[in-house]
Amino acid sequence: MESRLVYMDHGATTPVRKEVFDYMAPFLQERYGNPSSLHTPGREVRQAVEEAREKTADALGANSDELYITAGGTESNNIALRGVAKKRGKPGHIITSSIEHHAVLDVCKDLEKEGHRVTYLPVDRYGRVDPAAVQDALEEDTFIISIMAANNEIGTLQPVREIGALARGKGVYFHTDAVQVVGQLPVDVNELNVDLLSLSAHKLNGPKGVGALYMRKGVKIDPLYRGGSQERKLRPGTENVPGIIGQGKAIELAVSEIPEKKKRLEHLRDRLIKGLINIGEVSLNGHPEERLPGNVNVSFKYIEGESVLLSLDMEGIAASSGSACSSGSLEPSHVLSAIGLDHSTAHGSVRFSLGYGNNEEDIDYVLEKTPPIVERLRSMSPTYRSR
Amino acid sequence: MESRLVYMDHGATTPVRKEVFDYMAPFLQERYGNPSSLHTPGREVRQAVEEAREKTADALGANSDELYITAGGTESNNIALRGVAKKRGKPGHIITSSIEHHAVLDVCKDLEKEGHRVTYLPVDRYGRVDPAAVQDALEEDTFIISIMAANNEIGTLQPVREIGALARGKGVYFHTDAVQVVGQLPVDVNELNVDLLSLSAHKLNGPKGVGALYMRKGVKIDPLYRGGSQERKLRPGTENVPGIIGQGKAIELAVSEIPEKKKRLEHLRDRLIKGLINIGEVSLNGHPEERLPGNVNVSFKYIEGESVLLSLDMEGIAASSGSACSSGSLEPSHVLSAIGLDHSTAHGSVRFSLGYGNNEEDIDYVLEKTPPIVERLRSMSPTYRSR
Amino acid sequence: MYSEKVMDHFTNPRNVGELANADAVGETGSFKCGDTMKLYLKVKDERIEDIRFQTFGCGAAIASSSMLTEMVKGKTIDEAARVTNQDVADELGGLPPMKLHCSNLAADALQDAIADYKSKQRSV
Amino acid sequence: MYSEKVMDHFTNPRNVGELANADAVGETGSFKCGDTMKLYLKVKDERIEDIRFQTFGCGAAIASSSMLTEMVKGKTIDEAARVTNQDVADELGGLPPMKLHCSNLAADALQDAIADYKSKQRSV
Ligand SMILES: Cc1ncc(COP(=O)(O)O)c(C=O)c1O
Ligand SMILES: Cc1ncc(COP(=O)(O)O)c(C=O)c1O
Repeated sequence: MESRLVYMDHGATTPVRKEVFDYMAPFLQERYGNPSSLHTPGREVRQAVEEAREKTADALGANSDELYITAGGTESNNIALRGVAKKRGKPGHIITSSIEHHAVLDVCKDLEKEGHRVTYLPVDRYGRVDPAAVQDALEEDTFIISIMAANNEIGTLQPVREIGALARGKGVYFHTDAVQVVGQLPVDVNELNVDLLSLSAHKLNGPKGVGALYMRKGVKIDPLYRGGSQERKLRPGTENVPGIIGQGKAIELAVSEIPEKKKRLEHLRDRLIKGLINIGEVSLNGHPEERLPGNVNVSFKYIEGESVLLSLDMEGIAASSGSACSSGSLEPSHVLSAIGLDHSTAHGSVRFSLGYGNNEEDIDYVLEKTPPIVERLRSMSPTYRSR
Repeated sequence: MESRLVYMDHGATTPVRKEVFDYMAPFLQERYGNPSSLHTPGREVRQAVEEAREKTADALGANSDELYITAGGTESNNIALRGVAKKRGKPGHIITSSIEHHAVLDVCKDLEKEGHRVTYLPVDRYGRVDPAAVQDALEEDTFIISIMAANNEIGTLQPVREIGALARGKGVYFHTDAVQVVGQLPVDVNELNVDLLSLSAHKLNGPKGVGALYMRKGVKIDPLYRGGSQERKLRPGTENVPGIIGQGKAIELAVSEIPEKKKRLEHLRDRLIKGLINIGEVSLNGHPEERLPGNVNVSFKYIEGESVLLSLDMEGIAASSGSACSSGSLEPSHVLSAIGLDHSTAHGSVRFSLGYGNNEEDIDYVLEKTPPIVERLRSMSPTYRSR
Repeated sequence: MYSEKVMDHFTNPRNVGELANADAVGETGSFKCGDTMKLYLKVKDERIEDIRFQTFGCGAAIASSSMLTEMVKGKTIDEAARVTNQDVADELGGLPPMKLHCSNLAADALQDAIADYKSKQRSV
Repeated sequence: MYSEKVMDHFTNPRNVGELANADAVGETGSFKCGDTMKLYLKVKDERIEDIRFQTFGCGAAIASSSMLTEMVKGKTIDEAARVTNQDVADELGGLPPMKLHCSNLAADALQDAIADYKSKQRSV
C-alpha cells in the first residue's frame, strides 16, 4: 500500500523548512561556541545570534533590543503576564478573554490565587471579543490586557488594533498571544499598539523549543528565572543557538511570503470548508471571514472527533480535534464551549489546519476520504437517523 | 596562516557529537509531528521522545517518570528551588553554598526577598563544602539543601553522597546542580540520595537549549509555568523534540564512555596543570585531586585573565576566565573570592576545560603558546619585577 | 496509543447496529467526556443469543463496545452480568489510562440492558 | 567585541615599559574591576618628550594605555591635561560599554602624572 501523508495539522506544529534546517545545521555542528564566550568561536556565534534577533524583530516592525528569546510560546506568555504582575508587586486587575490558550488562561488562574482579579471576557458565536466589552471591563487598577491575535482552534482573528488603541489611551499594557498569526498575516507592533507579543518558531516552519517575547522599550517587568545575564537577564541560561538561528530564518522567510501564502491558503481553506459542509449536517466553527488563512474547523454532527481523526489517520490524513477524548483532558475544548456549542457538537469538532506544502490535490484527497468516514461512524451512532 | 582551533572551553559549552547530530537531524526534518498529536506522525514522535527520556533517566539510575525535560540547566535549577518553595507555600530555611552557579545563588537571593532564610555555606581553600557544616546549619524548618556536584569554574567535586545521606536522615530535600558532572563522572541518584538533580545537554556534547530535572517520586513541587499538559504539567509547552532526542543520545554516549574518558582527560589535565605551573608564579585553583577530569584552573600572577584569553585566542586557543573583565559583570568571580583568592590573583585566573576531541597535541600546543604570552603580558605589568 | 486489537475492533467493529425486536435495551453515557452507548439484546433461555451496539464516542469507546459484544454473545445472563469494564479493557490488550474512566463503559450499558431485561421479565 | 584598532594596540602596544629617569609618574586603578596603570613622563620645556606605561588589566586597559601615550606624546602639559578617557575611547574607535567605566583609565593616570609633575615643579 502506498503510504500517503496529507499533513493538515499546521496549527499544532509545522515542518521545518529545508532552507531553515540548512541555515541552522552548522550551529549544531562546527559553530558550537557559547555566545557569551570571549574567544573567536564564541564571538562569531554571538554575532549570528544577534543577526537572528534582528530578523525576528524586523518581522514585527520592532527594534532588536525589544526582542527577547524564549523557549516557546508558552514561556513567552508566562513571562509576559507573570513578569509584569511580579514587577507590579501588588494585586491588580487583568483583562483577558475566555478563549485564550491555556498558557494565558491558566497563568491568569494562578495569578488570581495570588490575589489579582481577572475578567475573562466572553466572545460572540464566532469567537470574537468585543472591543467595547474591553472598554467596559477596565477598572482603576487594570494593569494588563491580554487578548490573543487569533485563536488556535477556530482560527478567529481578534480586533487587536482596536484593543491596542484603547489600551494605549488608558496607559494599560497590552499583550497579545500572536503565536498563530506571526508569519501568517502581517503584524506590526507599532500599528497595532501592542506592548508585549508572544510568538513561537515551530508554528511558522521553524524549530520546536524556541520562541520570542517582544516587549516595547519601557515596559516594566521582572524576570521569573535567575542565573546568567543572557537576554538582558530576562531569560537567563545558555542560548538555544541553533533554535534562535532557525527562528530568525524561518520568520524572515514566512513574513516575506505572506501575501502569496495568504491568497493560496485562503483559497484552499474555502474549498475545503465548502466541500466538508457539503457532506451534510456539518457546521463551520469560528468566523467565516475573519479567520486564519489556513484554519478549517467543522463539527460533524452525531459523531465524535477522535474517531474521525483515527479514521482520517488511517488514510494518511493528519488533523486534530477539540473533542475531549483527544485532548488529554476530559473536558471538551473551552473555546468551543465559549462560542456556545453544545456538548455533542463540540465533541464532533475536527480542525484541519493548512500550511506549507498543502496543495489542491491534498484538498481533493481529504474531500474524497472524509465523507465515507463520516458515513461509517454515523451509521454506528445511536443519535443518528439517516433520512 | 594556518588557522588552528584548540577548543578548551568545554565547561562553557561543548560541540554536538556527529552521532548526536545525525540522530536528532530527522526530527528537524521529516519527523516533525507534535508529540501531543493523536495522528501517526505525532504518535511516532511521542515514542521517540519517551525513548530519549528513558535514556536520560537510565544515565542517572532513575525511572523515566522521574525525569522532566527543561530548556537547560538554568531552568532546571529555577524549577527545582522555586517549585519546591512555591509548593511549600510558607517561608522556610534553605541551605546552599557560596560557590553555586548563579542559577542557584540568584534564585536563593530572590527567595530571600520572598521571606525565606538562606544559609550560604563557606568553602575551604579548595572549594569544598564541609558536610559537618551542612549538619550544623540545619534548622527546624530547613526544607531544601542545594549543593552543586562540581563547581563549573574550579572543578572541585563536592561530598554529595555524604550530604545526601544527611539530608535523607533529616527528611530534607536534597537538590544538586550536576550540570558539570553528568556525563563526566558516574552519577546514581539512589546511591547519592539525591531528590532533585539538574543537568544540561550542551555540557555533554548534546544540543544547547535543552536539559532535564530529575525529581524523585513523591517530591512535592508546584510548576512555575502554566499551559499545556506536557511534562506532566511541570513544564508545559510544545516539546523541543530534536533537543530532547539529541540529549538522550548524547547522555547515553557520554555515560557509556565515562571510564575511558575519565582516565584520558585526567591524564591530559594533569599534564597541562604541571606544564602551566612550570611557567612560574602560576598557582592551581580548586582541589588537586577532587576535581572534574577535564578542569584546569590556574592564576597567572601579575597579569589579568582577559588579556591572557585574548592572546590565547589569537593563537587559536579557546579558554575562559573568572576575571571580572571577561565576565560581563564587573566583579571578580564569587567562586574565586570564596576560596580566598585576593583580588589580583582572582583577576589572573584562566580556565582550560578539556573534553571531547582534545588530545596530547593540544596540550603540547597550549604549553608551547602560553609561556610567551604570559611573559609578554608580565613585561607590561606594573606589579611584575622579573628576577 | 491504542493496541492493535483496539484498532482492529475500531476499524472492523463486531455486532454494530440495532436489533429491531430486542428483548432488552441498555444505554449509558459518560458525564466526563460525553460518550454514549446503546446495547440491544436478544435473549433465549436466559442466554444472549444476539447482541448489537451503537456508540457515539472515540476509538476506545467503539472498540470497547465491539469487544464486549463478542465477549458476552452466547453467554447466559448471569455469566454476562459478571463481565466488568476492566475485563473488556484487559481483553483489548489494555487501554490508555485516561480512556479507562471515560470511554470504557460498555459493561455498564450491558448492566443497564440486563436490568431492563429483568424488569421486563418481572412485569410479564 | 573589540575594534581592530583596540586589538592592534593590545597586540602591539606603543610606549610600553618604564622610564628610568622619569620627571613624573602617575598611577591609577579601578576599584570596580581591579585594573591598574602606571605612566612615566619625560618632560622638556613643558612638553611631553617621552612617555611609557605599564598596565595590569584587560585588552581594553592595555589598548587605552597605549593609545593615550600616542595621543599625548609631543603635546604640552596643558594640551595633554585636556585629554579625557572619552577621547581615548573615541580614538580607539569605541569600546564595549562596560569597559568604558572600568578599563579606560589611562587619562586618569595621566592626570595623576601631571599632578606629580606640577608638585615637583613647585617643590624645586
Ligand atoms: C495561541 C497559542 N498560544 C501559545 C501556544 C504555546 O506555544 P508553545 O507550544 O510553543 O509553547 C500555542 C501552541 O501550542 C498556541 O497555539
Ligand atoms: C554548574 C552549572 N549550573 C548551571 C548552568 C546553567 O546551565 P544552562 O546554561 O544550560 O542554563 C551551568 C552552565 O552554564 C553550570 O555550569
